[in-house]
Amino acid sequence: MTGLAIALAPQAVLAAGVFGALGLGLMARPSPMWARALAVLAPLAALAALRLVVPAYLPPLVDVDFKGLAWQLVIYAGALPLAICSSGDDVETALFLGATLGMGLLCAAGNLVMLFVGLEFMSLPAYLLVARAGAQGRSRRLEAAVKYFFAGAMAGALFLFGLALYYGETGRLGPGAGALGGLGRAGVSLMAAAALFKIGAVPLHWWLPDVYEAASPEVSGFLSTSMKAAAVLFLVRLVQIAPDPMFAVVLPWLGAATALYGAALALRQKGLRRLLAYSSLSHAGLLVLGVGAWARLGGDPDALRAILFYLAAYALMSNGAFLFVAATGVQTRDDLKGWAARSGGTAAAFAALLFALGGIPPTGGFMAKLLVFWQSLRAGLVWPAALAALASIVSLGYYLGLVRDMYFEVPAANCAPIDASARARERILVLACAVGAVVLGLAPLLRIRP
Amino acid sequence: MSGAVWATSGALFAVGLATVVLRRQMLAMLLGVELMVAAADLALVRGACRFMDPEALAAVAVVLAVAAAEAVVGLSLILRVLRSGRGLDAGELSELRG
Amino acid sequence: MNAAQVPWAAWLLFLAPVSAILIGMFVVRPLKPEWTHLPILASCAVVTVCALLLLQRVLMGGSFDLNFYRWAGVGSWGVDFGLRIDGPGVAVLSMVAVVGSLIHLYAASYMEGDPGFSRFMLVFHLFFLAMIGLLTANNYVQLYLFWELVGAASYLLIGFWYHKESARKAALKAFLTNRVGDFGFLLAILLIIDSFKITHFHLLYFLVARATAAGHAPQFLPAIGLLLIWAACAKSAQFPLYFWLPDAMEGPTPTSALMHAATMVTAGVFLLVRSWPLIAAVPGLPDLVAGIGAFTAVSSAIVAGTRKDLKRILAYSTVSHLGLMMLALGLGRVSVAIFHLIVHGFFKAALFLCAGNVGHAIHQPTANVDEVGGWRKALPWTYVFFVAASLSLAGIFPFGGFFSKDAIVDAAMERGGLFALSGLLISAGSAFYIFRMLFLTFHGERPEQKGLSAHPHESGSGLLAPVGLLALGAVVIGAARPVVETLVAGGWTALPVGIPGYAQTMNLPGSTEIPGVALKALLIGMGMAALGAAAAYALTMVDAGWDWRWRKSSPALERVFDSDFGWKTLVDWFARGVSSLADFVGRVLDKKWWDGAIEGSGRVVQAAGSLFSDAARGRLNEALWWMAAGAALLLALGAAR
Amino acid sequence: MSLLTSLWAVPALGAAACALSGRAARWTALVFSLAALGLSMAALRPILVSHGAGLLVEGGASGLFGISYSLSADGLSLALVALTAFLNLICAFASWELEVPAGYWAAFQALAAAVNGVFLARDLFLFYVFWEASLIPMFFIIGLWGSDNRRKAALKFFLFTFTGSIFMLLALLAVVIAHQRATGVWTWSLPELTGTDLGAGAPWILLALMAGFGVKVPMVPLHTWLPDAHTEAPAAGSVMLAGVMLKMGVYGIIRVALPLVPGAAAAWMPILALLAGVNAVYGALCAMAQTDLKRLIAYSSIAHLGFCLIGVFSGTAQGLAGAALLMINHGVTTGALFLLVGFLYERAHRRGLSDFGALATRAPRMAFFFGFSILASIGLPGLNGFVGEFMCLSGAAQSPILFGGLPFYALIGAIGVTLAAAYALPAFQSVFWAAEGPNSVSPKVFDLGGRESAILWTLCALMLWIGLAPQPWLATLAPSLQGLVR
Repeated sequence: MTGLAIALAPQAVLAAGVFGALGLGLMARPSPMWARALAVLAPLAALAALRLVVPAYLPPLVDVDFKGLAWQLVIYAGALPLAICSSGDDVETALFLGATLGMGLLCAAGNLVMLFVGLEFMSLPAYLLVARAGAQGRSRRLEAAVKYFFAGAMAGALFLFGLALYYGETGRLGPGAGALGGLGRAGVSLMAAAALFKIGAVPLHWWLPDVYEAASPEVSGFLSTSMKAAAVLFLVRLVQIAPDPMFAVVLPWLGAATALYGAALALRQKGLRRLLAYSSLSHAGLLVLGVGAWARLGGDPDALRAILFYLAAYALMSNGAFLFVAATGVQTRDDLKGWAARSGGTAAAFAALLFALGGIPPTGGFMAKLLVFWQSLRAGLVWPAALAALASIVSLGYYLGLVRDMYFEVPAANCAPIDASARARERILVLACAVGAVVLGLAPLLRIRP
Repeated sequence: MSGAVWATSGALFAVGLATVVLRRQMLAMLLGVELMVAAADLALVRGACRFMDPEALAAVAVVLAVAAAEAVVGLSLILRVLRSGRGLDAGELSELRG
Repeated sequence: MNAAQVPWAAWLLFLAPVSAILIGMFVVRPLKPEWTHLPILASCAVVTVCALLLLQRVLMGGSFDLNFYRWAGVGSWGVDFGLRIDGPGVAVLSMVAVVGSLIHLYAASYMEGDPGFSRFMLVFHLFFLAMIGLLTANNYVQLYLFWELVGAASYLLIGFWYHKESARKAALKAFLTNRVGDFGFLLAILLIIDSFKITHFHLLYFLVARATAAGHAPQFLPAIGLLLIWAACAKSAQFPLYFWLPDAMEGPTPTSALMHAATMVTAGVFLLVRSWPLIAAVPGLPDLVAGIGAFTAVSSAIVAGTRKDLKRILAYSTVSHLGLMMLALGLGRVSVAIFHLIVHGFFKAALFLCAGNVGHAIHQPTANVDEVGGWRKALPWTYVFFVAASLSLAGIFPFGGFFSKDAIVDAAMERGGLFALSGLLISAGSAFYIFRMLFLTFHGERPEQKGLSAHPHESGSGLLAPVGLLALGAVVIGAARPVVETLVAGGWTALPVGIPGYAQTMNLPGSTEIPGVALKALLIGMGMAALGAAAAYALTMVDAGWDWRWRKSSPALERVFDSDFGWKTLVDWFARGVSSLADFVGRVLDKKWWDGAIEGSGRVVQAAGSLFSDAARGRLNEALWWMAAGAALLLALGAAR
Repeated sequence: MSLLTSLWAVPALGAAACALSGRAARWTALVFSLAALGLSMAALRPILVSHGAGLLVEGGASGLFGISYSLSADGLSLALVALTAFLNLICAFASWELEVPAGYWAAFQALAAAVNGVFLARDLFLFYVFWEASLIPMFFIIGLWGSDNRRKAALKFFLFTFTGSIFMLLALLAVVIAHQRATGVWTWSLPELTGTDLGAGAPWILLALMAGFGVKVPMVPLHTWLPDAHTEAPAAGSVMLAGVMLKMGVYGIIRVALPLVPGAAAAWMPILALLAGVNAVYGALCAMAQTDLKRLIAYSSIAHLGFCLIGVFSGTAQGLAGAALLMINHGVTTGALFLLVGFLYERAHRRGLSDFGALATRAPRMAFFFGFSILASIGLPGLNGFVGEFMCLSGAAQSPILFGGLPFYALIGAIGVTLAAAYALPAFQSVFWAAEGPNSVSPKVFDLGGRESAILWTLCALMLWIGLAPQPWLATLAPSLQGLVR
């Protein structure tokens, strides 16, 4: 029992956090200060607990290895910005910690059932979080939550049916099933569909733009970083448990297609949040390409390190970008015109983040893209890499477009001056993310090991 | 005899899928999802019997619990939409587009 | 022979003009622009003295060729700059120095009061320096450097009165035509480097001589020869590329006199003299040079007879005489060509300055044949000098021109055939147009009788003195024949070369003796000249109206002469073709098609983006349908494997 | 901080200092530019003493994935670093009286830092990071302080170069991977990577590398960003863009592309040399068709770089030395021309050829400097333009790479030289000599001030010095190109 407690220490801490938040709800006048403290403390404690964890394989459900630990690190770090900016409502805190706990469980999943439990455990609170969190746009958030719910539920169902088919043929719920027949491979495909839905790969991506656009920016940040990391791990675990040559062939092309699709659509968007959503879609494509390369290289640890570095860099960039929207309340690209003249500090931070998202060298974004391209070329995926390169060129169209709007345009005549003190927390976080994104670019020289 | 179980669960899954995709009424769609999950459970139980594997049965139990939780969340969302006065028709929910 | 032993005169030859220009530009021009000509005239005097000293030194066998410093080179290969003072170089240098200094003197008073006076004098002297450099260069690259500098100076001087549209056009035409010629020159240098790996004149002579002696001349030698001839044709205004010279008369008269009569245009002939061993080594080329010379001389002599503007007549006359020099060179008479070059320098400069005085008399840059007439009394001195120079040009016995022209006609007669015929035609033609100009300007009806009001007055002494000296020179220069003969002969052979490994001398192709007065040639030449003069007298004095009547009766004929037998229209057509090609490439091909296509690709991606985003209508059922379709697709892919 | 690192670190610090120093930014920029020039001279001295033979190597601390922070410098790269420092100083003086925010000065310093980094990088990762980093300051220089449709030009500039260089990145990755497959070692250091056997992929890698560098040079099909970027950039921006950034492309070809894929390069050399010849003639023809003065000079840069490439692809020692010298010359000559057009634009806010007229009478000094620079640009012997072009063409003439048995590129190059006068002089005439048109802005133009004349005098003196005595310059540049001689 103690082995299990040690192995799942971070998850346990989060679970305590959830119960604490619910307990707060029972009090007569729950003060928001407590809820906010709990929201911040729980992930921090989980991060601290991570150091205690000793990798252990406790069949059949739990398998905590170095990969799982690293992923948990990225997920909990990605959750911090939402924790810091949480509105202090105890239900929201409970939902947020619940979702984070779900992701934690996913990282420790040993077999397919545990994967499914983790998947659902992180998704359900997320649907409600999308519906509830945020100040304005209630009806839009509700609509997004419903769409998110039904898509998620269908994906869950697909996963289950795939699991059933897989179990029907191999009789195993965990790894080690050997070569698969027709039925087993069909099952694996369905399960892969669920994973790709969660990441947001092209045919299964419809929910992503609406959810990211409607949800409050902090939540979108959380979804686009921690949730995406968990989804990628879900796919990685799936490939590990049920290795199938189909992954190595389909995933790279699917990833390149998603990257191109996301970039092409983001180019057209007028709304800033929807633009960031499609850009997140494009980055998801690159991640899928990375996983494809990893699968083709037969699970090479270097390739995995590339994917993890990408997720770490993306956590900083995407959170930073969405927090900028939260901090400044900018809705469309036209509001952004001449922003540098109105508030230099945030403009510079956002510009740095945009350069990072575009993958322009001195930033972490470039390093991440370089590693993914490196691994895909190593895996011989020349054409998917070229398509992904084309996608990042197209993506520059809107990243630089935003920088151009901010710096080269003249602010609209009737705009109100911006008071620098409003939403101080978000501003500081945006600056922190920007600095982090740039410093990560020098990772190889400063010997930062992902 | 075992082919029949496969056929029913496959049919059940297809019906569920059709309901979710074609029906515009949200409650029906929720029902469809539950049908798909039930079909998967059926197949799992059948597999468990064939392999005499208690772990699969435990899995079915877990799945049932999760499906229940899912239904709760789904219903609460649908009620919230209903109370906000937009009816049960999924077609109404198209404010977010592009 | 090292740098220390180089005579101080050679150093001063360059030092004086350079310091004069620097002083003039940085010291005198800011303080007192009107005095810019003082340091320059001083430098002219110094240069003349040095030139004559070097002449005297070379006459006594003191010619030398020395490399001073490595200009540019990598590893073993390199181009060195140095000095070559030898016979032909010093002969032409002396003429250039004397004629140039006199024209500088004339320019100082002619250009007085012109707002751009100091700019004119500075560029004028820069040209003078470039000409000196050209004549004393010891390798092709250095020659090319001064060759282009001379072209640039002529551009600035032709376009001196840049407010005149015609001057601007003429300057650009002159520079671009020279540039086309320099295209050939540059290509020739590149081929020389490719074949011989060196550009030094004397070493090249050795290599060519050895190669032709051994029978395996390098593959590109004919091409090099042709390209050098092409370059000479551009600079010395020969047939294909001569059309820029008549328009170059837009520049002030001193420019026309110095550059487009005496010195710059002879640079082409000088280049052929310098590369004569290379050209003579190729069998067909000397005849080609002679052919071009003869054809140009005859055709431009005819056209000169029909021009109305005084300076244009002299311009075509210059083209004709340059043709003569080419003819002499082509026939193998190198020293005769150089001698005629020197003689021509004197009498043509004198004629130009007289034309300048005539124009000055009526306060115009140049004069038209209809606006002048009967000014024998009004401009007595100009008339006397004009007559002396014209007689020298026409090749009448005692005057200088006769000796060089006679030698050429003699060589032509000796060669016989077409060359003989062209020799005769040129003698007659040149006499005709110069006497026609003489009679129309100084004899016949005065402008008042023709209903025009003109009251010419004789120019001041500042303008007349230089013309007088030049006219005197034109008359007596014939005596300098033996000096030129020894110079050219000596220069070719007895040349101690300062470069290790090539000490011995060698005799070079082409005869260097200038024949004395051959009676036969005397009679024929004088006869044709007399014939030409008589015809001129008949058509201008006896039948006064002839000059304008034939233009009225057959305008088509006049158009033929105006367009130089159609050649000018052909050139304009070519120029328009190149600029329209550039317009097409620049505007249509590059901007509209290619740039448009690239910017278009950006729009294509945006269109694709909007196509997809319109498809996303946000309805839930559609989304789920797509999800199911996606899952089915994955299923199919998975199963297919 | 060792010498080579300081060469790019000092301008980088300068950028930060200028950004923080608000109103006194121009003085900070001046101090840092002078420091950078001094440092580059100090670094160049040992190379000069040993006639260009030396090679300074620095750093080598290896980081992750085989990436190491290592710099190296020889005659060519230090000459280009010195050129960058010199032009940066000139730009500082030229834009002294402009009312511009501190960001302007910071951007120029950052640009100098990034460009120096490219010239000094020995590690391909470092090379690529500096290569792309140099885009950001120039993007802001064009976008913030350019003229009317600067936004499109800035975006087009960035996207064009980024497209080229991302395919270059894929090529570099392919080489690194091939090297690892052969030797089992991850390394990005250039000397170790040269000579890896790339097998069948070599032509594709060469194509991708040439795409990346070709956009920067620019080689003709990839050049359409240049006229827009030059026309819209501020005067000092165009000077730095033309003077230094175009040379990054050629430097990349000499230092990275040719050594990395020697086999494919040798096979494709005739085609590349032909493309270089097309560059020279195409640029000249387009220049003849322009009506905007700055656009004309931009196209003339394409023609000049065409000669440079003819020299590089000739594979002979003279050609390569000529190409290196032409890079320096082009920086000086085109820098002077862009400064003059910038001064004209400051006075009259117009760049059209027909907008001016008869400026020779109103601004004689400007006419003199413009005439002098135009003559140097069209390659009048005695000035610096001719030396570079002559060496490149003589290299091409002696080149073993023949096209149907003939040194064909020498012919194309000579045509290019001839066409140069056909676009440059008509432009000079229509601005300075032609009569003023009806809506000409000549009255607004007043002659050059003392500061401006001083800058242009130094540039003209440099042009004359290199024109008459180029040998010391060639001696420093030639040895560092020995590797490419065939």
